[in-house]
Amino acid sequence: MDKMKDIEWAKINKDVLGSLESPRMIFWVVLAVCSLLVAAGVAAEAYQYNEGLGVALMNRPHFWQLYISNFIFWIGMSHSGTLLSAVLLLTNADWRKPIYRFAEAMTLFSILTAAFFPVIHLGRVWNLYWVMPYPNERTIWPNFRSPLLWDASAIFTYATSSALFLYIGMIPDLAICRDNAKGWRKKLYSMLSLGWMGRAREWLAFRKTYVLMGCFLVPLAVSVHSIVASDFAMSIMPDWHITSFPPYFVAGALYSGCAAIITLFVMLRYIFKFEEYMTVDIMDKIAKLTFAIAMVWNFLNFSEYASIWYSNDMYEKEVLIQKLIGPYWPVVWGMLLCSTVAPFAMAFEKFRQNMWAMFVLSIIIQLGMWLERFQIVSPPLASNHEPWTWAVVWPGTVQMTITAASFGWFTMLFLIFCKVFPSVSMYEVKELVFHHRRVSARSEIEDLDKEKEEALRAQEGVA
Amino acid sequence: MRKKNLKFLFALYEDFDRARDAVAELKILDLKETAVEDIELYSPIEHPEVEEILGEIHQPIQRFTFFGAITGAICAFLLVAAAAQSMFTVQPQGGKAVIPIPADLVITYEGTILFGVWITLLGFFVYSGIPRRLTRLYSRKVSEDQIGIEVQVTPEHADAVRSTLEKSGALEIREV
Amino acid sequence: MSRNTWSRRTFLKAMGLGGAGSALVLSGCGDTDIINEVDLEVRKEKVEPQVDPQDFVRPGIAMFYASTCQQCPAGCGIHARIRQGRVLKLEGNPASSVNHGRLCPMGQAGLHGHYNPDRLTKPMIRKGGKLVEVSWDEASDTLKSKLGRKNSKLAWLSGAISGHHAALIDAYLEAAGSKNFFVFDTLPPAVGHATNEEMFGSAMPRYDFDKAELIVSFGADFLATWMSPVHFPTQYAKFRKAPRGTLVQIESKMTLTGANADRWIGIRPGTEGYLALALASLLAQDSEYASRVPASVADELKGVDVDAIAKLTDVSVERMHHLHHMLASKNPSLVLSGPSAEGVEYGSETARAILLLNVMLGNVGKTILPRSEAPFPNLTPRMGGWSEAKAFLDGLDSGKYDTAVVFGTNPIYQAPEFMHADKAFSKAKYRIAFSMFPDETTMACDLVLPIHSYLEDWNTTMPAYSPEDGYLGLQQPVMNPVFGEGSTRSFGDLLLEQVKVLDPKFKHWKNYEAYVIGALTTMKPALINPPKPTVPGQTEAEGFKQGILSDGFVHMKVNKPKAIRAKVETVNLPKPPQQDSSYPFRLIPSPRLGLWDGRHANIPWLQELPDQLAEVVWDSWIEIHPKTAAKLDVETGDVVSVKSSKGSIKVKVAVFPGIHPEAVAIPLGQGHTEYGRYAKGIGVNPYSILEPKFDAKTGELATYATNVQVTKVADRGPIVTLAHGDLVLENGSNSQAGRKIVKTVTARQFDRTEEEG
Amino acid sequence: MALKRMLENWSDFRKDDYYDDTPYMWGMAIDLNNCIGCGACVTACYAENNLPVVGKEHYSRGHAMHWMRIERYWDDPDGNTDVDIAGKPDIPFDGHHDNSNDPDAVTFPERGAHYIPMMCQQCNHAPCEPVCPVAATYHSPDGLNTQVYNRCVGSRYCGNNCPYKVRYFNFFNFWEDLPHPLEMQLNPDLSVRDKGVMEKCTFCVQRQRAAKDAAEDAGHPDYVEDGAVQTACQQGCPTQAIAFGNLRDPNSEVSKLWREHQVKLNHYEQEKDEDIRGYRVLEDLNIEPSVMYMDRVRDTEA
Amino acid sequence: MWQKAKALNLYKLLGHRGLMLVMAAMLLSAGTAWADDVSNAKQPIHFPHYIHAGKFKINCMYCHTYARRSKVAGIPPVAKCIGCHKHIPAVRNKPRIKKLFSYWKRKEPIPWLKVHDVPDFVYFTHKRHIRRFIFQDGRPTQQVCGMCHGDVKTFVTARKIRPLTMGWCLSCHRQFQGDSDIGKPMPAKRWMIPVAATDKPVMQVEYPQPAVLDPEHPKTMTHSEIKRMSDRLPKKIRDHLVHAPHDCWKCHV
Repeated sequence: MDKMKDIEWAKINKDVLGSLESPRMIFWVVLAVCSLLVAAGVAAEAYQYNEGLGVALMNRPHFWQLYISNFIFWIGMSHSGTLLSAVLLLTNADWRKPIYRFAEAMTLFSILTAAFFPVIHLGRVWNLYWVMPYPNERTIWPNFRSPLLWDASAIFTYATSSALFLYIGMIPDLAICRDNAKGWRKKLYSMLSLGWMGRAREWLAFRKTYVLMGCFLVPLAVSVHSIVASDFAMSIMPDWHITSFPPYFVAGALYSGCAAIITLFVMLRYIFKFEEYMTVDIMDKIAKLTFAIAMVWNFLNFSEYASIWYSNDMYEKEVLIQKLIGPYWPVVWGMLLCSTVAPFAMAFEKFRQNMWAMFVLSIIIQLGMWLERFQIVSPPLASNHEPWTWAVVWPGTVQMTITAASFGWFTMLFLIFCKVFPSVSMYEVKELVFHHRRVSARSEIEDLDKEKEEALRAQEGVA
Repeated sequence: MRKKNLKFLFALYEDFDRARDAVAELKILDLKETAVEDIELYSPIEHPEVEEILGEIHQPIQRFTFFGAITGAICAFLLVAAAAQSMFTVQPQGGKAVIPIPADLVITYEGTILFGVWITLLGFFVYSGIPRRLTRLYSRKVSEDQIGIEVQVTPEHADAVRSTLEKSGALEIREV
Repeated sequence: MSRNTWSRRTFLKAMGLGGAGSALVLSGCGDTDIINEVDLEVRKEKVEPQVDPQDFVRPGIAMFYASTCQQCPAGCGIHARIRQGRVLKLEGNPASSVNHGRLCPMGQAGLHGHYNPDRLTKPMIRKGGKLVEVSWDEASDTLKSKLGRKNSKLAWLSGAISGHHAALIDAYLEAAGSKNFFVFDTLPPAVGHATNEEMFGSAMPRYDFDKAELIVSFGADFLATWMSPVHFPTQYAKFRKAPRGTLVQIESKMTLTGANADRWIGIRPGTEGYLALALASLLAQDSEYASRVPASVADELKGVDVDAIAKLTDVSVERMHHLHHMLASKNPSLVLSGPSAEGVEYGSETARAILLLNVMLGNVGKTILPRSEAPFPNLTPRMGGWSEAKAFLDGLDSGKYDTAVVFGTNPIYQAPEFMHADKAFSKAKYRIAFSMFPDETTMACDLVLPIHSYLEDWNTTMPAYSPEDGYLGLQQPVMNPVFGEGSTRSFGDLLLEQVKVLDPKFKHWKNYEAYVIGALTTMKPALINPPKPTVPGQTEAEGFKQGILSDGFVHMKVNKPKAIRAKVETVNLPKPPQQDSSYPFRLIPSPRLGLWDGRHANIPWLQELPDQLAEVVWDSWIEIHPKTAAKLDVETGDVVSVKSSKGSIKVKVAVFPGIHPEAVAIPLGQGHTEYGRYAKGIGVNPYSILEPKFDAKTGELATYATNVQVTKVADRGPIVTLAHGDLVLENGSNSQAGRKIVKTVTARQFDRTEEEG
Repeated sequence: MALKRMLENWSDFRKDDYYDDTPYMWGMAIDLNNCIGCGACVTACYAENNLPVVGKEHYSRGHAMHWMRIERYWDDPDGNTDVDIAGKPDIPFDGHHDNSNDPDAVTFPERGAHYIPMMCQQCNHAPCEPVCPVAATYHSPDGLNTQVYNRCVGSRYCGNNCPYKVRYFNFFNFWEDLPHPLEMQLNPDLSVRDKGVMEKCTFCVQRQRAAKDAAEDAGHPDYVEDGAVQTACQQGCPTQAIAFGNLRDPNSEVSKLWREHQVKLNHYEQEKDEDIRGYRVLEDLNIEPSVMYMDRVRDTEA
Repeated sequence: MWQKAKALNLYKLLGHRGLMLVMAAMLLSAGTAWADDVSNAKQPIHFPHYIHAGKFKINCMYCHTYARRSKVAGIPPVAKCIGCHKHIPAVRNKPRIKKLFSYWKRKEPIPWLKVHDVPDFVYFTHKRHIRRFIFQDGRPTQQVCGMCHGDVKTFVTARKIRPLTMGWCLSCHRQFQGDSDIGKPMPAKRWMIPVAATDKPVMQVEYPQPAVLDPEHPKTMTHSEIKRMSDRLPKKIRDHLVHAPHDCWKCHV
C-alpha cells in the first residue's frame, strides 16, 4: 500500500492553501442542499413554537422522542474527533497528523448541533434561561440534581474546551495562511494567528499547552457521554435504568464518530483533492480502529441484553421482548443489521482499502447508530411500568424535518470551516515528512558505514 | 536587557542542520554582548532539540494548569452547594438530601476541567509571548520551509557576525 | 368555605372574571423581576364592587346553596359552590337520603349543561319556514295566543316529571280543557313498573339491598342506568361490607353492574324469562318454596323442561343448579328484573317470571318493602314510556291534536324511524317547545322558548326512586341567569302566565317562585318538623322558607304502609320466536352512565368521560364478542354496517369480551343531527333502526328485540379510547402484564380479615 | 454568607428525610371492593381542577388531560381472566384457564372487570422530583409532590420518570377557543395552565389551603381536623371508595385504614398477615407512594 | 427594589468571581428600574385617599372591610360610600360626590380600575397578613397596610408603589429563614410608613418585635442583636416565617 511520499514543504503549503481556494463543483451543490434543509428546519421549529409541542406528535407516555435521540447521536459523533486528536496525540500516533484537524472541527460542530435539541424540545423555550445558574432576587436556582443540568454543564465545558483545542492546534497554520493570504482573509488570519512567528519559545510553549489540553480532553470526552447516558441511567424507567449505560454510550459514541470520520475523510479527500495526504494507509488504520470499537460496542450491547434476560426483571424483560418482537422491531433489527453485522466487512483488507466501499459502509454504520439512539429512547416508553398507558408513536413530519435540518446544519458548518481554514494541519504534515527524512537519512549513513568496514576488512585480508 | 543602538541581523537557512551549525559558529565567535538570549530561532515546525543549542527555556505552564484545576473544583462546588443549594428557596425533596454529594461531584468535575483548560491557555500566552506584532525582519519563508536566525549585536560586531552567517550558508540576510 | 343558609340573591352581581385563576399562566416567576412586566400587569382588569351586598357575601369566599339535580329523574340533592356569583362546582347534599352527599358523573357535569355555549338565549318563531330570533314581547304574545285559550286538541309531551312542574302542567291542561298529557322518557323501565304495580301494588317498591345476602339481577343495571345512579351505588357499598353480599348479574351485554358482579352470566338475548322459570321450577321441587305460590302455579312450574331451557338460554344446567343452590342457601335474597330482560315482546311475562322468584323465596316484605300512598298524588313522579310517546305521535299524525307542546324530551331524536316522529310533527298545526338547547325536536317547532337551566330556576322534584316515602326535593336558583336578565326565562313563570289567563284561582301568584313557596307553605302542616325561624327578628314565613331552602328538601308526613302481599298468577311465556337467519344478531341499545339516553351528548365533560367498559370517548361503537368478530373477520376499529328490517347504520367495531356471541351492542346517546357543537354529527343512534315490536301487555316498545345483520364495510379507522385508541399496543390496555395493579381476594378471605380488623 | 450557611447547616442539608417533623403527610386509601368504576371521580376532578376538554383529535393522539383516570383490566396479575366455558362446569378460581383445547368454546370475563382509579400517588421518594432541571417539582412539607406551573419549562423529564404516567403535559394551549360562557365555570382558586406546562393531580391543594386557613383562624395552624379536607374525587364517589386525610394524625380515618391494612410508609416490602388487602401499586420500586389500595373482592363460590 | 435584590445576592455570594461579574452586568442593566409609579390611573371617580385616610384618619379596614376576613381586600361597596355621604350635605354638590350618587341611583357598581394586581397565578391572602401584623403584633393599621400599599394617606387615587414581585415578597418572608438572612434591615426600613399620630395599636404586644420590622430603631441594631431577638420570638412565629418560602404551593397552584 502507498505510504505518505516525501513531499516538498512548499508543495504542502501550496496544496493545502489551494484547498481554501478551489474546491470541486460538488462542494457548492452540497452547501446549497444543506442550507435548504436548515431553512426547512427553522420553519418547522417556528410552527412548533407557535402551536405547542403537540405538533411533534409526542404524547403521554412518549414525552421524549426523536429530539433526544438526535441529541445523543450528535453528542456521540463529537467524541471520536477528540479521541483521534487527543488520545492519538498522547500516544504519538503519527498517522493522525493529516486528519485530526477536520476530526476536531467535526467534534466542535456536532456539539453545536447537539446543543440545539434540548432547547428545541423544551415546552416553554422562552424560559430557557431558567436552566442557567444566575443569582436572582427569588433565590431560585436550577436543580443541580437533574442530569439535564449535568448535561448542560458538560456540554458547555466540552464545547469550549474542544473549540480551544481546535484553535490552539491551528495557530501555526493560521500563521502560514496569514503569510500567503490577501484581502479580508489576510486581516482575519493575522488577527487569529496572534502574531505567531514560529520562534523556538513559541513552539515549546505550544507543544506543552497542546499536550496538557489533550490530557484534559480525554477524561472530559469520556465524562460527557457518560453524563448523557446518566439522563437515562439515573431515571427509573425500565431499560433506561441500566448500570452499563455510560460505557455503552461512550463506546457507541466512538463507534458512530469513527464512522463519521471515515465519511468525511472520503468526502474531503475527493472535494479538496487531498489524495496525497489522506492516504489509503491512514484509511486502513482508521478502519481497523473502527472495527475494534465496533466489537467493544457489540459486546456491551449484548451483555446488556444478557443482563436483562438473566436478571429476569419483569419490567425490563417486557421491554426487551417488545423491542425484539414488538411494534418497534424494524428499528431494533435494523440497528443490529447495520451496526453489528455490517462492520465485519472491515475484517478484509481489500475492503478496508477501497475508499468508496468504506464510504458506503460508514454511512450504513451511522444509520445503524442513529436507529440505536431511537430504540434507546422510544420502546421503553412504549411499554413502561403501567400497562394501561402502553402506546406506540412514530415521529411526525415536524420531528423528521428538524432531524434532517440538523444534518444539513452540521454539514453546512463543516464545509464552511473547510473552506475558510486549512482542514489539513500543514505544520504537522511537515513534521511527519521531516521525520520520514530523518529516518531515511540515518539509514543511508548506516549503509555507508557498512561499506567502509567491508573495504577495511578487504585490505586486512590482502595484508 | 536590550540595549540602545543595537543592530538586528536575520538570516535564512534552507534546513535546520545548517542553522544549527551557524549558531555553533556564532558561539565560537564569542562576542561579549551576544548572549544566547539574543539569538532567536524561527522554524516552520517544532525542533525539540533546539534547547540543546539555545540553552534551557523555562516554561512552567503545568503550574497554571494545576492552579486552574484546583480553582475550578472549588468554585464549581461553591456555586452548586453553597450558592445554589443552601440558599435555594425550595430545595428540600422527599427522601433526598439538600446537598447531594454525587450530583455535585459531577458539576465539580466539569468545573475542574473547564477552568483547567482556560487557565492553561493563559499560561500559554504568558510564556509564548504571543499575542504580539510581527518583527520587522520576519520573513514569510519561515512559515514555509526555511529556518531563520535573528541575532542582535552592537554595531562594531555586525560585520563579523554577518560574515559568519554568510559563511555558514545563509540564503538571505536582512538587517536593521 | 362556610355553608350558609340564605335564599334569594339579588345581590349576586358577578364581579367580573378577573378572579385569580381564570387567566392563563402566561409568564413564570422568572419574568416578574423585570419591572415593566409589572406595568403590563397593572390595570388589565376592572374590579367592580357590589352595589349593596348582604354582609355575609365576601369576595373570595365560597358559599354553598342547596338544590336538586335535574340531570336525570333520580332527583339527587345537591350543594352548589358559589364564588363571586358564579356556580363553580356541584356536590351532593349530605342530608339528602337519595344520594347521601354523593354525585354521579352526570350530576357533576350539570355545570356544563348550565354554562353550555349552545344554550338557547333568544325566543324563536318560525317565519317563512325557518326559525328566526324574536323579542320576548313578541314571543310571549304568540305564546298567549296559542296557549292562553281553551283548546281540547292541545297535546302536551314532557319528559319524566314530578313535583310542582307536574302539578302546574296538570292545572294548565285542566284549565285549557285538554286531557292529552303524555310523558315520555326512554330509560325508566315502564314494563317493570307496570309489573310491579300488578304484583306488589306499587310501581316502585322499596328495595333493601343492605339486608339482602344475594342479589340476582336479570339485566337491572342498578349501578348505572337503572333509575337512581347514585342511590343504588350507595346501597351497594353497604351491601358489599362484610359480611359481603353476593351479586349475580344475568344479561347478554355486560353493564357496569355486570362488571362488578361476582358472577356474570352471559345469557342468550331475550331468554331471561325462561331461565327464571327454570330456576322457579327447581325451587318448586321444594315444598317450602312451592307453598308460597298458588298450587296451580306450582304445578305448572314443575312441568318446566330445564334441559331444553339450558339449550335455549345457553346457560348450563350445572350453572342453573348452582344458582338454585345459592338462592336456596342465601336468605334473604333479592331478584331484580331490568330493562334488557323486559325489552321484548313478552316483556311483562318475563318480568313476572323473574319477580315470581322473589315471591317463592319469600323476599317480599324482607328485601322488597311496601310503599305508603303519597299524600300529594299530583306531585308524584310520572315516568311515562314509549306507549305514551307513540300515542302522542299517532295523535298528531291522525290530526287528533292540532297543537303540540314539548318540554324536557326529544322524541324526534329518540323515536325509531318507523314511528316517523318528524312526519307526525310536521302534521301538527302549531308546535311549541320549552327548551334549553337547540335539539332535534326543538328545531322542528314553530315557537321556541329558551328556559332557565335548573341552576337558575325554582322547582320541586320527587325522586324516581325514593328511598323513603314523602321526600320532596327543592330546587332554587343558585345564581343569576348566565345570559343575563331578558335572555332565558323560567318555565314555571311562562306556564303560570298562561294558567292565570285561563284560571282566576292562580291570579294571586306573582310568579312561579311565589307559587312554589306558597304551595310549600300551605303544605307546612303536612311536613315533618317544618323549620322554625333561627335568626332573631325573622318572621315565621321567612324562617320557614330559609329553613327548607337550606335543607334542600322537605319530608311529608305519610301514614304507615300496609303490609305488602304479592299477587301471583300463572306465567305463560310464549315459545321464543325463531331466530331469522338473515338477521342473525340481536341488537342491544345499551344506555351509558354519562350520555344517558342522549340528553347529555352536548356536555363536553361527559363526551370525554370514557365509557366504563369499552373505554371509548367521543364516538359510537358496536360491541362484538371476539368469537363473533373472528367469524365476521372484523377487528377493533373496522367499520361495519348494522342492518335491521327498518334501516341500517354504519359504526366502528369494538371487540368486547363481555357480550353474548349472538348479541351486538351499540351504546345510546350519540347520533344527534342537532343539539349543539359537542353533540352534532358524532356517532349513530341505535334506536333509529329498531323494529316495531311491542310488549303485548303494556304496549311498550320492545327496545331489546330487534334483530340485525352485521357486515364489514371498511377497514380499520381510528377509534378513540382512554388508552390512546389506535396507538394501543396489541396487548395493552386489557392486560396487567403481570404487574400487581389490581389484585383480587375471595369474599371468604375478605369477610375473615374484615371481621378481625 | 452562603458559605457560612452551608457549613453551619451541613448536617441538616445532608439529612434524607427533611420533613420528618412537619405536621402533615397527606395520604389516600382506595377500596377496590367498593369502587365500581363509574367515573364520578373523573368528572369531579375535571370540574374542580380546571382540566381542559381536549376533544376527539387530541384524545386520539394521547393528549388527554384527565388527572384521574379509571383503568379497566380484564385479567388479574397472574393473567387469569377468570372465565368459564359456557355449558361446562366451573374451573377453579385461581387456576389459569386455557380453552385452546376446544375451539367452539365461548369465553366471558365472568368475574367482571378490574377497575382501579389512578391518579398521582404523591410518592415520598418521587422519581419525578430530582430530575426536573428547574426544580419546578419538589416535595412539599405536607408530603405532597408539587408541580409549580409558573416555573415549569417543559422538559418533560418528570413525565418520563413517573412510573404511573400520571403527569399530563399541555401539548397545546387547550384554552384558546373555549367558548363563552364555559369559562365562567373555571375555579379561581387555581390557575389555568398554558401550553408547554406539565400538570398533575395535587390532592386538591386549593381545598387543603382553605382548610388550613380556617384552622389557623381557629387557632391551631398545625392541625386540621380529619374530614375538613375532602378531595373532589373523594367527595363525589358514590360508593365512598376513597378515603383521604393526614397520615401523621393517628386518629384520621386514612391512617386507621393504613394501620388496619398493614401498609407502612418507608417500606417497599410490607410484611402483612395472610389475606390482608392493603397494597400500593408498584411499591416495589421503592418510591413510597402515599396512596394505598385495597384488593378487589370476588365471591368465587358464586 | 430590583437593585436591592441583586445587591443581596452579591452580598451572599461574595468571593465568587464569576458570579460577581454576572451581577455587575445585571446591576448595570437595571438602570431605570425605579419607574414603578402608575399614579396616572384614570379612575371613574377621583377618590381622595388623603382626605379619608389622611385628614379624617379613617381606619383602612373601615372601608376595605373584607381585608381581615377574606383573601381579597375588596373595594368598598357603593352602599358604604353612600352610608356616610348622605349624612354629609356639605360636600354633596362636589362633582365626584354627584357622580357617586348617580351610580347609586342607577344601582350600578363603580367600574374601578385594578391597580394592585398580582400576577394571576399568585395566591395572596390579605386576611393572613392583617391578622398576623395588626391583630397579633398589634401594629398600627396604616403602617401594616403601608408596607405593601405605600403611604396611602398622602395619595389621591391609589398608586402602585411596590413591584409586588416574588422577590419582593420573599425579601420579607426570608427575614427569619436561618441565620444567613437575618439582619437585613434595609427592606423593612424602606417600607416603613410614618404613622398617623392617632393610629393607635389595636392591642398590646406580648413578645419582642422583630427589629427589622420595628419602625423605631431599624438600623441601630447589629446582626447579633437581631439574631438574639429573633431567637426569643415564639417558635410558632419563626416557623411561620421560615415556613412560608419553603413551599411554592403556598402561593402558586
